[in-house]
Amino acid sequence: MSDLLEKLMNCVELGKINKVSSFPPSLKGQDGADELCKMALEEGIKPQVILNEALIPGMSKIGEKFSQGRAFVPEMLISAKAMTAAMKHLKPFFTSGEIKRKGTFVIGTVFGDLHDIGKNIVAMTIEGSGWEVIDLGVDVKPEKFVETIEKYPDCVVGLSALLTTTMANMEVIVKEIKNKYPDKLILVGGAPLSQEFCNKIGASFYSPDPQGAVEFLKKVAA
Amino acid sequence: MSDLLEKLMNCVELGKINKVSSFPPSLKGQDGADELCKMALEEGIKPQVILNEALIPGMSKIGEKFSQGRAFVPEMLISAKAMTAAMKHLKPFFTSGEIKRKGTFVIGTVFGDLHDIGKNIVAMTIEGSGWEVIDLGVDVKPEKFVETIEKYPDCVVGLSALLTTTMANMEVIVKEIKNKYPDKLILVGGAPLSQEFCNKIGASFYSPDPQGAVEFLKKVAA
Amino acid sequence: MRFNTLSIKKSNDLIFGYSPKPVTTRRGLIIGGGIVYPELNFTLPTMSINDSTLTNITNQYKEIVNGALERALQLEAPGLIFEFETLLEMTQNPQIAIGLVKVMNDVCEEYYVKHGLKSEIRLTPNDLREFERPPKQRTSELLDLMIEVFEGGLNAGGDLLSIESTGGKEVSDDALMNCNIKQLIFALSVLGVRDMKMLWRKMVDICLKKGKIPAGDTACGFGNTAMVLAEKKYIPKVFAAVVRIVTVVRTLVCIEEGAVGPDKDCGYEGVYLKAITGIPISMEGKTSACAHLSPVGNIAGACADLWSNESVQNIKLLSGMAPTAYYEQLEYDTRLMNEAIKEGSASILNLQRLMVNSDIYHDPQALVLAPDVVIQVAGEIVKGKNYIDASIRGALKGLDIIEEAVNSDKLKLEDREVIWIDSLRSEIETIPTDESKFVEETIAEIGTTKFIPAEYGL
Amino acid sequence: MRFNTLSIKKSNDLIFGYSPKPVTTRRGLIIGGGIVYPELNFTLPTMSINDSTLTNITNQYKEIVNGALERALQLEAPGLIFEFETLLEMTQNPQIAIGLVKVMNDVCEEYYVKHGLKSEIRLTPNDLREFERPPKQRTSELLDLMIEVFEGGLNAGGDLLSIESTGGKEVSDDALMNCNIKQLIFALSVLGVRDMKMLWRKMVDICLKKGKIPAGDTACGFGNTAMVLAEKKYIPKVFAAVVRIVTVVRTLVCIEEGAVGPDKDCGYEGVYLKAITGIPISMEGKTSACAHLSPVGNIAGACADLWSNESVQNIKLLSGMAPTAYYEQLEYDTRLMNEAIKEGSASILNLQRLMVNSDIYHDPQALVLAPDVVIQVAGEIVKGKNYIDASIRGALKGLDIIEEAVNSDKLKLEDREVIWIDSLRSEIETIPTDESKFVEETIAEIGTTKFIPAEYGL
Ligand code: B12
Ligand code: B12
Repeated sequence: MSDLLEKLMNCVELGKINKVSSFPPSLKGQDGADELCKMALEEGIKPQVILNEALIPGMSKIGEKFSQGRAFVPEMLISAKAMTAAMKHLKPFFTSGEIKRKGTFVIGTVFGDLHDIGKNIVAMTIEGSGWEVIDLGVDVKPEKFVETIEKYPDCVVGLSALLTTTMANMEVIVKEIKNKYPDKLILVGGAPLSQEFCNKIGASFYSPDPQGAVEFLKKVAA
Repeated sequence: MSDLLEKLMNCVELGKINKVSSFPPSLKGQDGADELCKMALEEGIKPQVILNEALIPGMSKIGEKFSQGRAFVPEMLISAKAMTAAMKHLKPFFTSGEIKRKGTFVIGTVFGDLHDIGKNIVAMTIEGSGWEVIDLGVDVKPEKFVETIEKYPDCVVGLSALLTTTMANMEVIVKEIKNKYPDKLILVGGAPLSQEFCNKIGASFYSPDPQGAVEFLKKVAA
Repeated sequence: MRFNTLSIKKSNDLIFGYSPKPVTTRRGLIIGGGIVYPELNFTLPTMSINDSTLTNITNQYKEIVNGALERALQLEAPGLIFEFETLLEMTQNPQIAIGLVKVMNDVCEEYYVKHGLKSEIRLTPNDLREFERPPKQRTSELLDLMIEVFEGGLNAGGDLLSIESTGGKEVSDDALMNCNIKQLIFALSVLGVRDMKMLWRKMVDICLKKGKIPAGDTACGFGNTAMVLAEKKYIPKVFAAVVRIVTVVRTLVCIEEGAVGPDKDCGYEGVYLKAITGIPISMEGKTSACAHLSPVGNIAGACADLWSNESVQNIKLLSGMAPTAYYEQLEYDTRLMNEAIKEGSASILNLQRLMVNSDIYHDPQALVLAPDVVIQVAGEIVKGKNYIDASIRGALKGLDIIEEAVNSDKLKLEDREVIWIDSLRSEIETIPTDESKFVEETIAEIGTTKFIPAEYGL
Repeated sequence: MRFNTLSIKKSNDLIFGYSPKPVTTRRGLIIGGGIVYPELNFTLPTMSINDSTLTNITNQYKEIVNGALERALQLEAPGLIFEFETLLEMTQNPQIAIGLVKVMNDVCEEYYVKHGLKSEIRLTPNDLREFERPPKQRTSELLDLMIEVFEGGLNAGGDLLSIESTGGKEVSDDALMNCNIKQLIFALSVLGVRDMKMLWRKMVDICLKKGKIPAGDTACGFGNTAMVLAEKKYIPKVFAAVVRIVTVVRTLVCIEEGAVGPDKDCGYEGVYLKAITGIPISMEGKTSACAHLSPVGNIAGACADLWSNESVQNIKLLSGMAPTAYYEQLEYDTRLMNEAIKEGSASILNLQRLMVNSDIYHDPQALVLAPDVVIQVAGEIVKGKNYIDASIRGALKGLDIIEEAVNSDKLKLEDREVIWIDSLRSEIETIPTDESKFVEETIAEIGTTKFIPAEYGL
């Protein structure tokens, strides 16, 4: 790997956004993801290569550390910010179609439920793994999901619920989606769920953690 | 009510089997269920009347006390013995068809399960309420239930299970019975069960205690 | 700030079972008067709440109360509290919540009349306002529904009124995930405090009118969220410990407005409130492992007047329904404390010392619940010239104590935890104690899309 | 009877955490050596056991052990025991039981190697023989399956071997329902004792050959059945208390045959065994409310070396899986005891006194677990010239103590309970201490359709 890409990957992993950002102290004054990404493009490295070999690996490193309990959420958030700073430079190439994301993931907390911390972590992790993420927020009605799927027909859907009473709402949403899109892949998660419940409501996949969802999506994209 | 029938009822409730039995101390030396039932018949009281107005009410009194936590099982058992002593005299009338039980109740603990204390209490309580009880014991396979139903086509069936793993066997038994006898009434009970589980396996009725089963059977017989 | 001295000045007086200002309920439970009572919490198993399930739901709540009271009778218990925390649909449809209070209170009354067994219902409607984003804390129509439940529920037999109010949560959620202590303090000691004043004034009024007990609030959505995230290793424990201290200042406001306790479970700021104001409190510890794991299983009981399980679904365990089993566990926990109380203060302090030492140096979140730490930190809090200052003082004092414990090798923390002590301290030191300045700074940072200043009187 | 004096002579020496003969496990847990460890018990949720569910089952057991060990690590726990009590199908198909032991032990080993966290598996195959009625205790082929599980399970990583053996249960079941104390004593101190001798000789041999620990038995099917029936008010508590004492004599036999402890949970005779023989014991109390309610929530812990939850299904609670939550509760319970141990014997006795006083006068079943009562009653038991005599002496002494407590108004019992004291006493006094005479009398009473004398060497 080019030295530049390796540095860029490190910046994403460690959350070094740009030259002026003070975090992490060890990289103070050095170039950040922002500058390094720009340079990489200027050196003629293909945007797709930058994405696949620096940005995604950087996020997946921090994601792995996180899932092993060796990194905190704020560290992951700052990595995500560094990645965003780099992505800014890649934006034109997404628009032109020169590079592509792995797919689109639509996620939301089901209606009646306001818990979104877990959902946000899942969204962030999946985004970091190279997917476009459409976050519908909390208290999301079935219609909203269906509308969004209309816009992104190839998307994979994720539902989150934290209450034993709103788990039941997942079933409603799965039904309404499957009504229109019988083959739609629907991931479900949230503390009170179980594999059994996932089977019962006819969802496609259950994972107790974001890492499981990422693994599943890897297979889908492959 | 005649004085005699009232005395007989008391003997059943208090567990006074016969003249020589020493329990309860307060009735020492007096006539018991055995003697009083014989006398009642000799006085020309109809067997059906003896059954309905002395024996069953006696048992149901102790049963009620028991279900309110005011009588112990051994007291109920001794009442059952007193009732049996009286029933001995009524036997010929059952054979001749002059009197009838309310129905036949077939009960057993499902295969894989040896817990029978609860089942025995249920059997005893239902017997005391005027039903003929066929107790198939523990670890009972589906075939055994089906065979028994063949013999007693009008029976109501009761299943007991105490293990979370043998609860599942109830479903098998219910299925096999309903296969041949789609309308068969099947009661289920046992500590780990719930109304929800009863619904799920398609049983007819769930009760957490013997009293509930007796109430249900009352309606069935009416 | 109304309180500027401590009601309990020595840590030896900060004990379980006794509070300087006991509260007597309608059926005669004296909370904080020398007996620790169980407070049983419960919720529905997986199911929907709608017309077709309402009978089932009603039966479940009835059975839960029945099951616990029957067991209480068998265990010869002195009494207990049921906390009824409404679920969303119950507050949205006040008649449901009110109907359930009535059903449960009827059972309580029956056991009281028949057997002299004393029990009460703590009514805790959920705070609906957070359903709108940004929330309209003052102008939302959802507030009317909540008030309907307060009033109707108390009429129907609730005796204690509580809530886990959520003013400021729209800011704190992100602050927690980013471990942004400045925004967290803003959420709690500016937005939270202002919302508490408005809401609790109303709640206290309603209670006074009806002769009911305005019990107290808890910053569950802040403090316990932080704790659960720390248990999952998502955020540093050091941060969660500081958050816990900052919740104190916010929740104190309900007492300033007239709440008299027992303060609610689902948070651990109660022990600070007890030290500062003298009201009795409900705490939860090991026996709330049904609801969440925690690093404060024993130490949380050190100063409890009620002892709670936070929440358990109405599902079957091998022994019977889970709420009955958990009631039994709470009863035995409190029996142990009550035996110590019978023996007198030396015995109370003996048992308390074991509870404290059990957890104190396993986690900074436990450390800040130790009675002598509480007295020190609370002493700093009451010196605050306003709520922000109080939060800053408490947080800094807490950090000092944590640092000292680390330096003296009593508290072992990973390096990636330790570095947060300094960085939190330096962040906190930049907070202006002047409210309008703090507001201005924060709005400059996060804008006003997340929260509506006017809804907090800003 | 091998034991005719007490190993622990003073009630002050009968305490939690210490036993005269500690047991050291392979990974270095010293049970009875100054730390009380949790013993986590667990079972499957509602499901069938067959080929199609085997992967699922394996995963569940793996996750249970993983979940508890992960939490133990977070709580900085000194160690724990997992009791794996096989379900019917697992013993009928030894490969299933053995496979599950291996899977679980692998996880234990991983945490031991990676983190130094010590845990062990207590293997408790269920007694299959009761599946035949009348059971063929000695000649049944089911015994071979059990032995296969003993041997294979120990090879696969089990370190402690236990069982809840059921010799005599075919007689005791009816005896319990009829409250027939003579038949109950026959079931336990004739049939039970004889079966224990035969079975435990085999089990001890297997353990010695493999360098494993023959831990102990428990009369759950007798004592806890009586307790559960008494909790439901089906039989008198006084009767259940006496049954508990009689179970001591039966279970003692496993130690005579070479079992060294920790004796099993699921019964409470352990505390007597500890007093008589000095082995460490596992006890269960309030934190086994998931498995059954009980009148001995705190007092059961007074002399525990392991502290168990008896059993909980692997179902979801709000916090996570129930076994993890229960592990956490056990951990905090034992932390409290271990803090007292760190402070020394005065502190142990202080905490023990609270545990004892909490329950002692609420129920005769609690009374007979109080350390000083245990010393008195155990002292009578060891005077017995044979097992029957020992049972009679113990039972009568227990009745005297119960009566005294009633007369002195400390123990309040309903009249319908009190009358059983006299009637049990007079029944017991008619029992011949000569075994053959007792056998003859009992066979005359109940015949030999229920049990086969030859299967007990009679
Ligand atoms: C934080 C919290 C809140 C906060 C929510 C803040 C927020 N913005 O989310 C506040 C205070 C607002 C709140 C409110 C309420 N809460 Co709340 N809350 C919690 C708490 C303490 C932590 C939840 C959490 O964030 N966990 C951390 C995250 C990271 O974990 P997670 O959500 O499980 O997500 C992970 C996985 O599940 C998975 N995942 C999640 N979603 C998805 C989706 C997919 C597709 C995949 C693959 C994976 C996945 O990945 C995530 C990362 O690892 C829990 C307690 C607990 N033990 O969990 C109670 C809890 C969930 N709440 C509870 C209750 C009752 C409520 C209220 C009803 C209280 C009330 N009466 O007002 C309200 C409900 C409001 C509503 N209608 O939603 C109960 C639920 C009980 C029940 N019956 O189900 C709990 C269990 C507390 C308790 N012990 O009683 N709560
Ligand atoms: C006594 C007992 C035994 C005795 C049984 C003696 C006997 N002859 O029945 C013995 C020792 C043999 C035993 C063995 C086992 N047991 Co067991 N046992 C118990 C215990 C302590 C009490 C059960 C009891 O009798 N209760 C009293 C009766 C009166 O109540 P009941 O059965 O619930 O019945 C009432 C109602 O349910 C209802 N009812 C019952 N049946 C029916 C039917 C109908 C139609 C109706 C309407 C109503 C109804 O009315 C009854 C009267 O009110 C329970 C603990 C507990 N908490 O319940 C464990 C328990 C049930 N056993 C358990 C286990 C694990 C076992 C074993 C597998 C242990 C082992 N590893 O060897 C074996 C299984 C053997 C087998 N395959 O069956 C577990 C079950 C766990 C699980 N996964 O489900 C329990 C819960 C213990 C525990 N806490 O772990 N056990």
